[in-house]
Amino acid sequence: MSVSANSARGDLKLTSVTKSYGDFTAVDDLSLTIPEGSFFALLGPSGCGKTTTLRMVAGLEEPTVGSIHLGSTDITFTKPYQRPINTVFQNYALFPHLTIFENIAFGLRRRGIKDVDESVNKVLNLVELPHLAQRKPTQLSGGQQQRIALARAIVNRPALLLLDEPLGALDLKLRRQMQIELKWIQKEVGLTFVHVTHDQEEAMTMADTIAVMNEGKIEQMGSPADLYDNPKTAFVANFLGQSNLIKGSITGNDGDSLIADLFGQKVSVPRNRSHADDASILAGIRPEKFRISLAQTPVSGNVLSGGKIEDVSYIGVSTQYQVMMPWGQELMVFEQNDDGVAPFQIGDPVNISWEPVFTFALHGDQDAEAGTEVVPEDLDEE
Amino acid sequence: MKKISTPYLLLLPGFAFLLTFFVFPILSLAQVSTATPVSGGDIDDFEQTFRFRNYLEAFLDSREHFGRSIVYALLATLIALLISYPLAYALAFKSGKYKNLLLVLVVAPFFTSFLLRTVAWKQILGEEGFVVPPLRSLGLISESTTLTSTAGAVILGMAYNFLPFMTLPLYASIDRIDPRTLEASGDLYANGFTTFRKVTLPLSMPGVVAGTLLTFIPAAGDYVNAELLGGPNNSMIGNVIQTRFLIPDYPTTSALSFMLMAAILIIVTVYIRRAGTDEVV
Amino acid sequence: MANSPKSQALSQEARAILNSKFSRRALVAGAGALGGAALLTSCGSGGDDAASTSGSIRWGNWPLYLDYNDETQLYPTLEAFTAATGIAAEYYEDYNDNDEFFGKVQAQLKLKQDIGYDIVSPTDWMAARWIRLGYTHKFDKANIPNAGNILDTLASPSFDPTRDYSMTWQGIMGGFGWNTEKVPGGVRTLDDLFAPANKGKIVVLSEMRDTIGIILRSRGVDLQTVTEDQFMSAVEFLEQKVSDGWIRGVKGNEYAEDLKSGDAIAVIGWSGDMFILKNDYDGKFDFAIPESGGTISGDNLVIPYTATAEAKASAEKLINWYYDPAIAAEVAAYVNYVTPVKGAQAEMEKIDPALAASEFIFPTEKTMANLSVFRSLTPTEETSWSEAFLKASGI
Amino acid sequence: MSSVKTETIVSKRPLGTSISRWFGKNLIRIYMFFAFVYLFIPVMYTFVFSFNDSGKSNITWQGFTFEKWLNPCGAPRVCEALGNSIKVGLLATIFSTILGTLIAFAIGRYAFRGRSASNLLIFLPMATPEIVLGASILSLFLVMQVNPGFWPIVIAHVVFCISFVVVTVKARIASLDPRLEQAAMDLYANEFETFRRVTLPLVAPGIAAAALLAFSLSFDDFIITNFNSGTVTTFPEFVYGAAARGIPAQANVIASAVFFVALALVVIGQVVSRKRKVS
Repeated sequence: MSVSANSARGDLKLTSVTKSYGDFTAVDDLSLTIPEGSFFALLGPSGCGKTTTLRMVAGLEEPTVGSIHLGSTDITFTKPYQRPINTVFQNYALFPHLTIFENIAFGLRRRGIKDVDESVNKVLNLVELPHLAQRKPTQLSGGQQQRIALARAIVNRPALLLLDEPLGALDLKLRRQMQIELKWIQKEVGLTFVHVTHDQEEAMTMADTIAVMNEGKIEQMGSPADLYDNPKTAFVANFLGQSNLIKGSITGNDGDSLIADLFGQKVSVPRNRSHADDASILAGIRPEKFRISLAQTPVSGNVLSGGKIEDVSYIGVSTQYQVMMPWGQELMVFEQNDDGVAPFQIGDPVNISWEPVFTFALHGDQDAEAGTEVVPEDLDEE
Repeated sequence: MKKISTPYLLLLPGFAFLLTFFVFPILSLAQVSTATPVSGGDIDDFEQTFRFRNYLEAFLDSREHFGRSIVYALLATLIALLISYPLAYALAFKSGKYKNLLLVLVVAPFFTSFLLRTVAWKQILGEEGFVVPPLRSLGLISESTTLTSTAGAVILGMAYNFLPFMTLPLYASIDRIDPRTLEASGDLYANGFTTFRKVTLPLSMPGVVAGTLLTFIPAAGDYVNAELLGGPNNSMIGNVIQTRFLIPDYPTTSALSFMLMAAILIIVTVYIRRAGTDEVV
Repeated sequence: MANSPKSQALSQEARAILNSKFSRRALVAGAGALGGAALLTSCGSGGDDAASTSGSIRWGNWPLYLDYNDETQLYPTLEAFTAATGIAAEYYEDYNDNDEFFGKVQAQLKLKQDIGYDIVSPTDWMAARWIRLGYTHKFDKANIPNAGNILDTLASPSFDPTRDYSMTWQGIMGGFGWNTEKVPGGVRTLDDLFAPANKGKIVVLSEMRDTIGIILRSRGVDLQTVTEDQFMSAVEFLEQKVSDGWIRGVKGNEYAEDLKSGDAIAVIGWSGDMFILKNDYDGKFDFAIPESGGTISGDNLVIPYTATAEAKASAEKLINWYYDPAIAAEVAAYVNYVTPVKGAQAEMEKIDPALAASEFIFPTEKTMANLSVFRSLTPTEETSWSEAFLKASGI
Repeated sequence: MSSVKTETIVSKRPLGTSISRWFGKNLIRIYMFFAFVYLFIPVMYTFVFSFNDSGKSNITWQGFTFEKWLNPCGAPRVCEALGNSIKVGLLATIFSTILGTLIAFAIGRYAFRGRSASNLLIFLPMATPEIVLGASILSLFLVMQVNPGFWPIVIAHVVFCISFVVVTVKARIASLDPRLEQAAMDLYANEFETFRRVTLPLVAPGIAAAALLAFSLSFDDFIITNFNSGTVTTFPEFVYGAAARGIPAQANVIASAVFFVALALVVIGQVVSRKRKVS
């Protein structure tokens, strides 16, 4: 059989893609370009539309509206087997009736390649499981199955490799190890990887570029550091790591900075880190950027005073504090246990301070809790 | 377009076959059910008169047999369930490495001819079989008490003959239960019986539904067990249909057949609703 | 073995086959005789190797109703027929019940489609139905010169006064059978049958005319003139006995099996079966014609009108063959029913004098006087009476 | 683990209690044993009486003989009947498995208008008493001017076997992970190849089970066969007909032999599939 679009290479481009099931819109007017050779992650909670997006790229679903291009080839309506795209499925989907060898050779044989031994053995060596070639999938551990699923996909040298929550079924330690291996393999074979996950840590470890999806739309896209340091929405700020978001309003200017009023206390926000378009804002600071000092101690930078320690959790590398502010909001503070200062006690009156440059400002009419309540563990969004 | 037509293409040959050899004959049977003998004609002359009273008359004449068929079939189903459930449970959870062997043994008796096995029961339970003489000499049953030619023999015979239809679906659904859910139930303060009632039984319900249906339906229409193991006071509706068909009394047998089908369908529908599963078998 | 001169029609081969036959008693002793049927097809007489045959016929008969040799697995008289005439015969023992057989072939007969048989053996009343419905061929008597051998008593039944459509195969006496160990006093009256000790172990025939006929005769009713009221009253009697649990079964041929297994100890049964049981089990079973009178009926050879002209002619030759007294005696020695052929008794003398004296096969005038034939019923009577009988028997 | 400990601690428990505890623990195994005894009584009876040195009737024990086993076709027509049953069974199995599997795929795999009506049509033959089915099919053949006989039996058997095939195969299809087929499509297998290389091999055990079920239903059917057989006799018909006049011991021989052959086939199948799994 011929794979008509197999020769297609280049960037993956989604243009205004929408997928609806009756009244429900799973993917809403999504446009996206994934550069060739990149490791791209689609990150979002269950039901955000990331898997649907992936399935449309794979050809397992057809978009209701919009088009998908690989390089200059339109693949919107081509069959899965006509696309130079392979997928590592969520539960691996290894063929239980075939040996590992035949599982890996499956795609090669379908493309009419007669001599598959060399390619299969090579890729088995790459995933370091050459001794399992004659086993059946059920005789393998979860980690081994995952590597075989990967091998089965990359042996075809696809233009694009899709990974659908590939590490979801693995335990934490194995997952870490696999994350590193995947990244290494991606560099080794030089393919474009599109990785769908709900696990922000996994996405940040592996991807060059992350697109955070929520309710069928991309909230923000960028490098992991970008997304973390300078989130543009409350959802991204909360879903990717933790954030303290404090309601306030812009009251003035000071050179490159804006002056914001947070419940009567003035702080400065770098102008280029403000994503608000009117006076009402949510001022955001990551918990590890905060510093705590006893109320009498003088401090520099942005200061919020009048706090009181509500709770202390010692977790080895750092100590986490819950600080109750005068306006009734609890702020989260992570302090590194590196300066020998004795930990604060519950009930201590404290001030909170930080370098103004770490402040970001978000549009004020958002839900400050967006992205915090999603339970990332219930994966399946079939 | 292609996606829509595929299932119809797949259905086509089978349904064409069923339409020709099942639906059409059943409809022509329906047509015969309202016919009447030609007046002055001979024994096998009937004409269509749309006499729906045939149904009422057939029912009134055979209401005892209908009642017997339903009661016998229900009891046979219940007995088969009582025998099969622990058996299926033991096969699924307590048979260890002999599971497959035991499963084969459950099915194996049914490779021996159904009629021969029924005749075997007739001999075993008969007057000079292995059961009656010892019971008589021990004084447990009187000289005139018999085991065959009784309702009990018919019911037991049906329970026996349709047992695999009960055991296999039960086994299939019990085998699917994760034993950890049973452990969890024990962990959550349920004793053995409560665990069974609240966890095992609900989880095996699809098997219970399928098994009881597959046993009840053939039992309700059966006549071989009643003929071989029963007496003249144990005739079921199947015996009536069988005998009257040969007389030949086609209108009555057709009407009885339709009422039997309807009764089965009603019972099955109510039962499926009650059991709360839409899965038809 | 008597080596008697056979009919002129017998060829050398037929003679050879017949000479190797066993007497009925020898057969009985030999055991292993089975509910048998032919493997004639395997003997090259399947009909398609026409080289040595001139036509073929398919004969559907009751089980155990034709002489059979266990050793060779052949029907000696039928083999002889084929040898003599070149007509191959397929013999089926699948006529188990009059109603069942009619039910199976009725629709085909009505549509004039081949029913798969060229000659069959319905009982009198069923033969009457076939003839009445026009489902039988009229004989070409020229092919049946032996037709004149039929016993006078059987020569003109009401359903076929000139025997143009049917010839009796065997006569059957209906009476009482019992287990002599369990019922040492024997059964000679209806009261004997329904003695308290027999309760629950009585089996009666599903042939209405025999069971109800015997009840009727115990009440002094003439079966030739029986009225609807008389009939229905007898049916009520039976119905009461059934619902009170006296009767274990209302059955066809199975009653003999019930006697053997001990499930039945007293029955209304048929003479030939009981004779065989009596012999097989050394007197453990016995048979008697009721004191108040028994029934007699016949099974008849008829040719379905779906048979081809060629098959019809062959069937007529077959009927003629079995109306040869010597052949009839051979059959009677095996089946032990009343033979309908004049002169068979004389032939039987040559085979087995004891059998020639048997009341079962050659009933005396006195015995015959105590047996009567159930009158022909109109279609309406047939329907309503058999319906009432079925109801009484639990259907 | 803990139960082992408890047992050592309570080793002085009175004997009666230990026995009742043993029974409590093994009750279900004891039950299973008795269930198997119940299942096998008639089979044992049939087997034992295949050695009966009986005449034409096999009701009372007459003495032991191997003769019937040495000459299983000794009873007239019994082997012919067995041959017919096997032929009918094989043909009915082939046709009903093919037709039923197609239907099962349609119903199990696609959402389409009329799906629930299709389910009903599949259920109806199972809810139809055999006697009704047998009688109505016969009347059709007569209208069509087809004589009862070999092919009518096959067709009638296919009618009631289809439903059982559909139900069995459908269950297997329902338990099939759709991602496996998607994976195949993803790996360059077109629709046909996906079916041939992935779907079919995975559903095959279900189809095999369905075929086995169809064969055993067909092989053992009496009621429907009796209506449509004409002059052809199947093994169950032979037994039924013989039951009136005495069932020859050869029928027991054949039934027992069928039992052992089936048992052997299934056991061999199990062993082979296990070996294949291990290697």
